[in-house]
Amino acid sequence: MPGVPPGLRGALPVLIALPVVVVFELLLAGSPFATYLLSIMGVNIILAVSLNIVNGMTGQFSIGHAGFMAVGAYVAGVLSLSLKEIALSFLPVAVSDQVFLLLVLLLGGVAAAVCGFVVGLPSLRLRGDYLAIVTLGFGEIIRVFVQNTEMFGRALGLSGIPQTAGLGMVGFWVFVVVLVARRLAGSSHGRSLWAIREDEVAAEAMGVDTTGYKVRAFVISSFFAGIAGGLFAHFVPIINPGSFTFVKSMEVVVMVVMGGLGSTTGAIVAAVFLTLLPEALRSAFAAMGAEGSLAQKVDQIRMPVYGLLLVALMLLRPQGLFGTKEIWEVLPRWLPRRRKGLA
Amino acid sequence: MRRFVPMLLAALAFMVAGCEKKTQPASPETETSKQTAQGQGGTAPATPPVADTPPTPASSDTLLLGVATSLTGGQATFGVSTRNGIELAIKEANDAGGVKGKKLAVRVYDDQGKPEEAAQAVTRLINQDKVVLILGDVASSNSLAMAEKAQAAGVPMITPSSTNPAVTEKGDFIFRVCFIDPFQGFVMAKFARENLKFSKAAVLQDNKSAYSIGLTDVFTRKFTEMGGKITGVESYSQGDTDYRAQLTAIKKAQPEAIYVPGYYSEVGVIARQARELGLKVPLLGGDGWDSEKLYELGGTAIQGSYFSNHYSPDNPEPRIQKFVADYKAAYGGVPDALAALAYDAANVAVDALKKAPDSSGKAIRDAIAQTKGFPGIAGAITLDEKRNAVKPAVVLKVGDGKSEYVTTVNP
Amino acid sequence: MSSSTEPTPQQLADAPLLKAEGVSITFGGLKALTDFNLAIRKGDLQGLIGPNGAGKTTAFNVLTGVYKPTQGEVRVGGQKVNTLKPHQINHLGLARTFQNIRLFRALTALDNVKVACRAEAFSDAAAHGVAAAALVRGGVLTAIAANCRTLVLAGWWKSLLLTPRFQAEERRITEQAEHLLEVMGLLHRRDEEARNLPYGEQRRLEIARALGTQPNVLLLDEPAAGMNTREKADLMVLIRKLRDDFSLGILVIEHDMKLVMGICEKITVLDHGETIARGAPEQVRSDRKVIEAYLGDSYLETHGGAA
Amino acid sequence: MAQLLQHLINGLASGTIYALVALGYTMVYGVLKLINFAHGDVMMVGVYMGYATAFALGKQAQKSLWGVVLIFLVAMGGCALLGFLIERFAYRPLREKPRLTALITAIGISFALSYGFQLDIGFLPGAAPRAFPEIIVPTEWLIIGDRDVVVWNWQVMSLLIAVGLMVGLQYLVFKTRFGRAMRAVSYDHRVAALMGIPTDRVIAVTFMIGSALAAGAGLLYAIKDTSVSPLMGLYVGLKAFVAAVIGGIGHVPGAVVGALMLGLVEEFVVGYAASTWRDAVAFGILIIVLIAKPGGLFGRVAAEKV
Repeated sequence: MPGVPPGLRGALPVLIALPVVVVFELLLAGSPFATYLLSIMGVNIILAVSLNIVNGMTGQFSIGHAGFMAVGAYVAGVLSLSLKEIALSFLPVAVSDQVFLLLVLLLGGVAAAVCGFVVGLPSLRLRGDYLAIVTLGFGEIIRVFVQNTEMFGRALGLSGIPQTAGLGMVGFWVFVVVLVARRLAGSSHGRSLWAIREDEVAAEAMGVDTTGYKVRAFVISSFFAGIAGGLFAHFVPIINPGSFTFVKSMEVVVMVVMGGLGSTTGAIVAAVFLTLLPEALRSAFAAMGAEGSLAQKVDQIRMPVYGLLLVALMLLRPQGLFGTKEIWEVLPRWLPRRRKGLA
Repeated sequence: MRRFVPMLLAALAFMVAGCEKKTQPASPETETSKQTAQGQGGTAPATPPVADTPPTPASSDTLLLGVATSLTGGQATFGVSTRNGIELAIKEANDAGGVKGKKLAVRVYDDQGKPEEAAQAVTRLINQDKVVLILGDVASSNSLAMAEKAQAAGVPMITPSSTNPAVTEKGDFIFRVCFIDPFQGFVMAKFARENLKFSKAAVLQDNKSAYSIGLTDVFTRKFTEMGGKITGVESYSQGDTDYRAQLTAIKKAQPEAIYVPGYYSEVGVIARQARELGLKVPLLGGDGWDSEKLYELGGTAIQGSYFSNHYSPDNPEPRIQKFVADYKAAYGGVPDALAALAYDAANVAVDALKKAPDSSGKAIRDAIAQTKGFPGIAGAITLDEKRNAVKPAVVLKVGDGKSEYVTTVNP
Repeated sequence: MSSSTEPTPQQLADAPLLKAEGVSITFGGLKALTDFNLAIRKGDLQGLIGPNGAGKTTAFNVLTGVYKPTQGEVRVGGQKVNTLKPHQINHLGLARTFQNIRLFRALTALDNVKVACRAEAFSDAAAHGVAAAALVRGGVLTAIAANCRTLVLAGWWKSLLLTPRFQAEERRITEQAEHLLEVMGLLHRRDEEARNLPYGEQRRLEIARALGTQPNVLLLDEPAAGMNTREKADLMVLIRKLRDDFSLGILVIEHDMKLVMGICEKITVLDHGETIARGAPEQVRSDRKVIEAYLGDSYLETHGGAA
Repeated sequence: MAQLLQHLINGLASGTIYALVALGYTMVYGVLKLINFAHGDVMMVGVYMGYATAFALGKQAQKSLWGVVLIFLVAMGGCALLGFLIERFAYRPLREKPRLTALITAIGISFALSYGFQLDIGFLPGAAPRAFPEIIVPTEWLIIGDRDVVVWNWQVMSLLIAVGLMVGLQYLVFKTRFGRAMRAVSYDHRVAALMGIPTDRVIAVTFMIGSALAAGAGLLYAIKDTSVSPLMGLYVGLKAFVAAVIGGIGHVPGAVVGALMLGLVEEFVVGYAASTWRDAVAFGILIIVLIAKPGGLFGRVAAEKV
């Protein structure tokens, strides 16, 4: 961003983005389906981008992201259930609801971040697949815990959470996580993370506190996973353990890898694509003989097809959509190119 | 940073000071409508959006019904039965000339047994496909998710087999054609205590299914109230196939019966393993048992066990026999309770569509609410003011390849 | 960090930048390094030689904290570092290159160096010290506290808010990195991925990266390996230049006698982990033990068996 | 006391099944350093193959010895083929690529198989579980007291088979020429190729063996728990994987020990503590083991050469 006074540069994206999300929200207020789909998409983007900070940038292989999401979702959910009937006297209800939402989201995020820290600690000793399986195990433990806790609604799940998370809020957090990821990547801290991914020993020898950075990567990423969970809990009518299984974690990992490890924009594109894919298949199948007797079976075919598409995509583009690069680095030359490592 | 923290605290204090009860009443309808208003960005006015957005049918000569149920995932087998039941009902309705000269069409979406998918499917059905009415799901948590959306959009919804009371409490557009957990739990407790004269029972519940937990709670409470003793509650998770550990633990307490409020997919195997471990006492269960697969999975082991159900497929009534025959012809195999209930739900819907003056959400809702003594396969359906079906339950005894009717328990 | 052996300013002043006293390390039964002594002061340019498997690289790893010495102590800038982590030792002013090149392969040459020139290296170091120490003590809560503190101290929030100060910092880092690339004659490779650089340039990039951490002592592990005579000649000049321009103490591991003899004022000879000779090049060259150790090795070939 | 004994037996029984599946995981990982997430689903497919064969044979034949042998052969052969195809078309093209990509294809295949078999279209079985025919007529092998403790013939059988296979694998890996090739490949398949080892063939064969093992394990599993369903692979696969990691993935006896351990722990947690916490405990143990020994019980993490 040339020609922008440095003082403003920090705030500029905020100033641009906030009106955009608000406009978005107003435009789509009329069509719940689009709103819902976009919200799910937003949550997936947050998950993918945040997981990318650990898996992509730091090269630590974590597959327990759904666990952190669950923590955020349930903490935030329980909190706003208890705050449901309360409003701020000096604000209109709608606004005060948003204030509370922001509050519980943050709390949920912090709770998830603490868990992230606890899970991050093993990463000081474990490598590769062993770390992976530990994160997976953690995710499952969280699920079992929720399933056995009366407060969390056990198997039935938690319903009646005020549906206060509009597109605006989701969009805002999407924007925040992307901003954080990009600026991290551009900062010396981000470079330290890259360094750890590339060669831990060398990084350590060059004065990078590898253990510290790894843990902090976990903390940040799980914080946003928690936020994603919190948002999820505030526009999906009911959250139950079935939504946070390791299959969910896998979906997020798939997004990250498909986007290209370390590529924030890649993660975003992959998240968007993989969220729309099932709906697209649905439309496609509905289009061909919707009410035929086949149509009843059609919707079942989506998931197997989804699986096969994954295989095909990885075979076609093993390095992910953009490799480790960002989208503008792989776009055609005539577009103004930007140097890697600048936010 | 140093100055930042106190400021934050101050702000918090201010907010806490400013807290107060929300002014408007929290009756389900306004509550949910307000929520959706928020859901759409806190911008829409806090009035029920029911009136101002009447869903219009897909096209003039067909009425489109929406179904969302789990066709894949852990509960797929129940979803498939549900789908078949509905499909059959609609086919028959169309053969009978449809509704007011219009053909009926169903659009079935898979929710993979996940609430968020269910909500997504329903939102799509309502807003993209413009269905006039929604049927589904089996699992209560999914139905709850769907109910929220349907209620908000003012599209009536009938759940065939979600037995959790909370579902219909979501609002006045949500109906159900089956009895609810508390009643079913009570039925089996009563039967075990009074007919079978059991005084010691153990419970083996499916910890992954709210349905199973719900039944367990009621059964244990009622059974102890009636002077029985629960020797212990063990749990498994849907999808397990080895229950020996639980059964070995149960065996120690030497109960006279084991209450297994799970789904047939597990119960059959449980029975086999119980016998294998030398547990000869009968198993007791609920409508989740009902499927001909039960006899295949349970073999001789399951024989002599009892379960409460919505109907008995060998009820001589011609109406029922016809249904069973048609279903066999169409899908091969005796329809299970889920299929029967789905069939009923679909028929109630068709009936309501016939009665309703127009196909607006409100009109159909009122028509459904009128349903009285509707001759369903699974007993006559009368909807009470809570929009739940009030109907008797039957208790069946598992025999060889089929189960005999034992008794009927009225609410 | 280890507050027990906090040296007085006076000591710090006249202590050698890097000092190893009676350092030994054993893997299982094997004695990889026995009673190793070394002192490097500002402006020194020393060599560490010995036949293959003599324990040269092991010595490097002990000095830089990759291995913990089983006996003896290592002092950097007068401070005992036996228990410290490599990055903490690095913060005290000790940098190294690797025998088997260990660049951040997927990063550009510039970023490789920028990783080394960390922002506010010292508050960073301090903060990380706190976190690490807390972790060592094992208290999760203390560790959490330390971590939050680190997030603040290490200025992550600055990078997120993109404060003017942070931008200035980034600019400084970039300039510094570019300067180093220039010194090592790599500026034309600025935006190339490290893995695509030719071998010789990769070695030089490693040196540039090491310099990025603003060290007082630089350890070079076979910097000339795989270079041809011309490149080696240039390298000799370069190393001297670095020593003077950055006022470093340099310790070189090298097989090539000519190079070592050419540039080093003082040479330590290792064989089977034992120090068999130490002194000026000509002393070492004429030392019996050394010749024995090298018998039939490149040394005799290059010097026609002179003894 | 009797109860304890019964739990012990049950635990061992399920442990041995985990072990057989875990062996497959461990072999493939050892050679390819790839977590083959589709392994469990390959097992599931194998079981359905056996199921189909059993029906083709009919009630009598399927119980006869040769019938049983045939069933096992068909299932294992079929899975070997399936494994070969998966390796050839989904993994081999990605061998030189970052390992994560292969992992994703593995997940993709896992989805395709486990969801695909839930369809009730064509030959696909549909979601509902089926009762697996009693191809091995269960008979009490040992009865203590008034059926206080019962040991069944198939429990003994599967234990013997598991141990036998473990010994066999151990021999294969450490005593045979092929085993040497395997180890060479697992150490560094590029160098191995340079040494004239037909890397592709070795990996393919390893995959086929692993898949065949999975099928065998699956059949024993189906005999034990008398049912087969499309999702069985998911649950068993995950548990087996955990077992393999506990034992130190890539380490054959380790996998078996880990699996038996897991089986027993689960059994006793359910039997004596809260059955609802079974999985949590299983994973808790996994985590504790890994934090205590980052390479699993028997595996060791290769120290990086600096």
